[in-house]
Amino acid sequence: MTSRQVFPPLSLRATGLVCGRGGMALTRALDFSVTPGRCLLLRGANGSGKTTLLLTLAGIVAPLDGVFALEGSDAETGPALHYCGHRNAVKPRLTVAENLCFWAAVNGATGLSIDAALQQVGLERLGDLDAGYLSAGQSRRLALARLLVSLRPLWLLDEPTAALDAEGHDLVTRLLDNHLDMGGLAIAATHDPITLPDPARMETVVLGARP
Amino acid sequence: MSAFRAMLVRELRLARRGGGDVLTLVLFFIIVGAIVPFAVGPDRELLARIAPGMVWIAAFLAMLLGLDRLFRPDHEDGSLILLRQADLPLSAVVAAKLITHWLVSALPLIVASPFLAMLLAMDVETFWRMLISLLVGTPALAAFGAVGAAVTVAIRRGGLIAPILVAPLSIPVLIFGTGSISATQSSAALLFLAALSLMAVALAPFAAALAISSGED
Amino acid sequence: MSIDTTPKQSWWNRIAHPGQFVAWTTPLLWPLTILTAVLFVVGLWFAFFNSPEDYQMGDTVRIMYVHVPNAWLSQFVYGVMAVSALGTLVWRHPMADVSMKAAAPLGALFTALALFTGALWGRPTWGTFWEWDGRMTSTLVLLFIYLGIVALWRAFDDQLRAARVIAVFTLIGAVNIPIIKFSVDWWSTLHQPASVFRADGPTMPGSILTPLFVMFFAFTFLFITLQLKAMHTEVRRRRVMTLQRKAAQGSTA
Amino acid sequence: MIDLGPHAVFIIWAYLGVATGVAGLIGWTLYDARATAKKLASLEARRR
Repeated sequence: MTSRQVFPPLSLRATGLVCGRGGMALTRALDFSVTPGRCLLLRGANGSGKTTLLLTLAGIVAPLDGVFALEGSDAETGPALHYCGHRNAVKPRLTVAENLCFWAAVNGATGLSIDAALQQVGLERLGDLDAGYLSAGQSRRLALARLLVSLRPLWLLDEPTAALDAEGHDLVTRLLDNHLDMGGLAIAATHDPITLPDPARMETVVLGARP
Repeated sequence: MSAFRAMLVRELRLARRGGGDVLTLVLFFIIVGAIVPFAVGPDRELLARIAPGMVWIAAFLAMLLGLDRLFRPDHEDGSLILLRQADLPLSAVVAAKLITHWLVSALPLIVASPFLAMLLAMDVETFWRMLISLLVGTPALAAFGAVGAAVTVAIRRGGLIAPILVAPLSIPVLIFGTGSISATQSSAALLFLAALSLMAVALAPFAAALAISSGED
Repeated sequence: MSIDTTPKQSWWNRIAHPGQFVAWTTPLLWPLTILTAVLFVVGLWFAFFNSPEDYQMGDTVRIMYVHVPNAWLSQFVYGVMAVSALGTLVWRHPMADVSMKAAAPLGALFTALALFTGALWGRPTWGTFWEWDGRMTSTLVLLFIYLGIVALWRAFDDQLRAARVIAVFTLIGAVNIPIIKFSVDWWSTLHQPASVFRADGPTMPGSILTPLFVMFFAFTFLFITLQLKAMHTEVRRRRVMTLQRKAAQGSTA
Repeated sequence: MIDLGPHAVFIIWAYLGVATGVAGLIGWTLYDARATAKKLASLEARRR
């Protein structure tokens, strides 16, 4: 693997995983495994269970059937995943920097510094602006910056490129690529295609074709 | 420990910039107390007799009013899901919110209670006993409130249901609260109140955390 | 909302432009401050050194010199807010929003001072700090309305949309104040007849009236000065908000 | 000071209260004015 190996060798394995809400199955039995440095792309129409699958993997929603596990992670290092949903978890009355500082402190400041993270997502000049003034795209960038300030091996991204402009797409691709270089894993649900420089790292699973 | 402190700092900062929440709660507390004479008539002996009960009911309702601000904003902007992946356990998150909730809703009421006592023609000894009983009793109200808010956070119209859930749980607090103000055997009531508060504050974070994590959204 | 809609630049439209208003009124600030200070000095001198005590109330009548001006101001400031509310709703005058927002906390404080001095005046005369008498109670309700408006201003994020909504509430409040006053008077029996502005003119000798009027004007000019200063700050605060919004748009990297 | 009669304490308290209230109001107005002006200046400087 690359020289900048950061994460321990983890891999996510799911066997016969059926996800659903309120007892109603949304996905067929899924079997997949994501090894370090690889990304799983979830495609499928709206309501095909992409978000529910991500919530299940994040441990928010209990799976209806089957099992999934993050092999190689020892429990006491704390949670090993970042979940980035549709909502950006940004407090309008706090400034951009305060929002990020909070998440760095709460998730463990193991990643980039606040300014470096803001620099990465192109919000460096808005540090002390109230987050309420940010546009949808800028709030999305702030949410992405949250992933950078604390290093977690597994990224669960639910439409990361939502509300982002073309330049934002390159940003997501760059961050994802960088994360995979560091030996991390990622599962991204998205509609518009994400093309990594090295397509071999990307697998696609189409949801929605229920048995 | 720094995660817990960061949580407290954020909650207090949000409360301070939260657009007049504290002022609203104190105003509600004073108004509920101040309208009693309009309903009951301005004569002083009657007012003095019912004053302790009125102050407790006003504090009780004001704290129920402040419940919606506890978890709902975090639920709506997605922070609650992320806080479940934070370095600190969810019960610590709830504990930080409980402390801030008490500081933002109960403490301002206690600071404003002298004005209400004056309006309701309360004499000085009763006033001091009331102050102590409020100080000792409001943590229990805050704790039960936190549990009620956590249980109803996922429900869309939860804000209306939380008070109904919390009111029955808080009746003992009300009984011992007003009991500890009345002259007779007030020290026993105060001890019961303190015990109630300690128990509620100790258990609430875990119960609320369980409620939040089991309420899948 | 375009400000200068009408072709001819009447002064009404010209002060509508915030920058213009600030430029015109800034030179007024210092003279007003000096006038207020002078009035206060003269008033206090009259109040303490040059007026006899009242034949009934003795020296406590001196509390009246601060109580009555504050009670009057609590009504006057609400009048200013109501007129500004009309300005906001009917003529969409931007400076009306600013003056309404600036006046609210001032009115709240003057009402609170009226209640405070009223309570202290009540102690020797009625024997208790607080007595549910008609005028004191309606002043208390007025204070609740003021604090409600202050809380309302703080609760809104978008100040422009807030101005119109709060203007509606201010007008509703203005309509309700006489109703509250009447119902409270009816409700309370213990009530001191209004001794200053009674139909047959003031019942007090000239020597007590002069300090009262001087203090009265002192407090009124104090309000006007603070109102202007607060309006200037509010204009700048809105400029800060627009600049912050521009800063967010300007730098989309 | 001249003799303020039996209820002097209430008179003094009344004037003291009003004095602190007015001083507080003036102080807050000036503080708010200066803070907003400073923030405006920094924003104006940054924009140019």
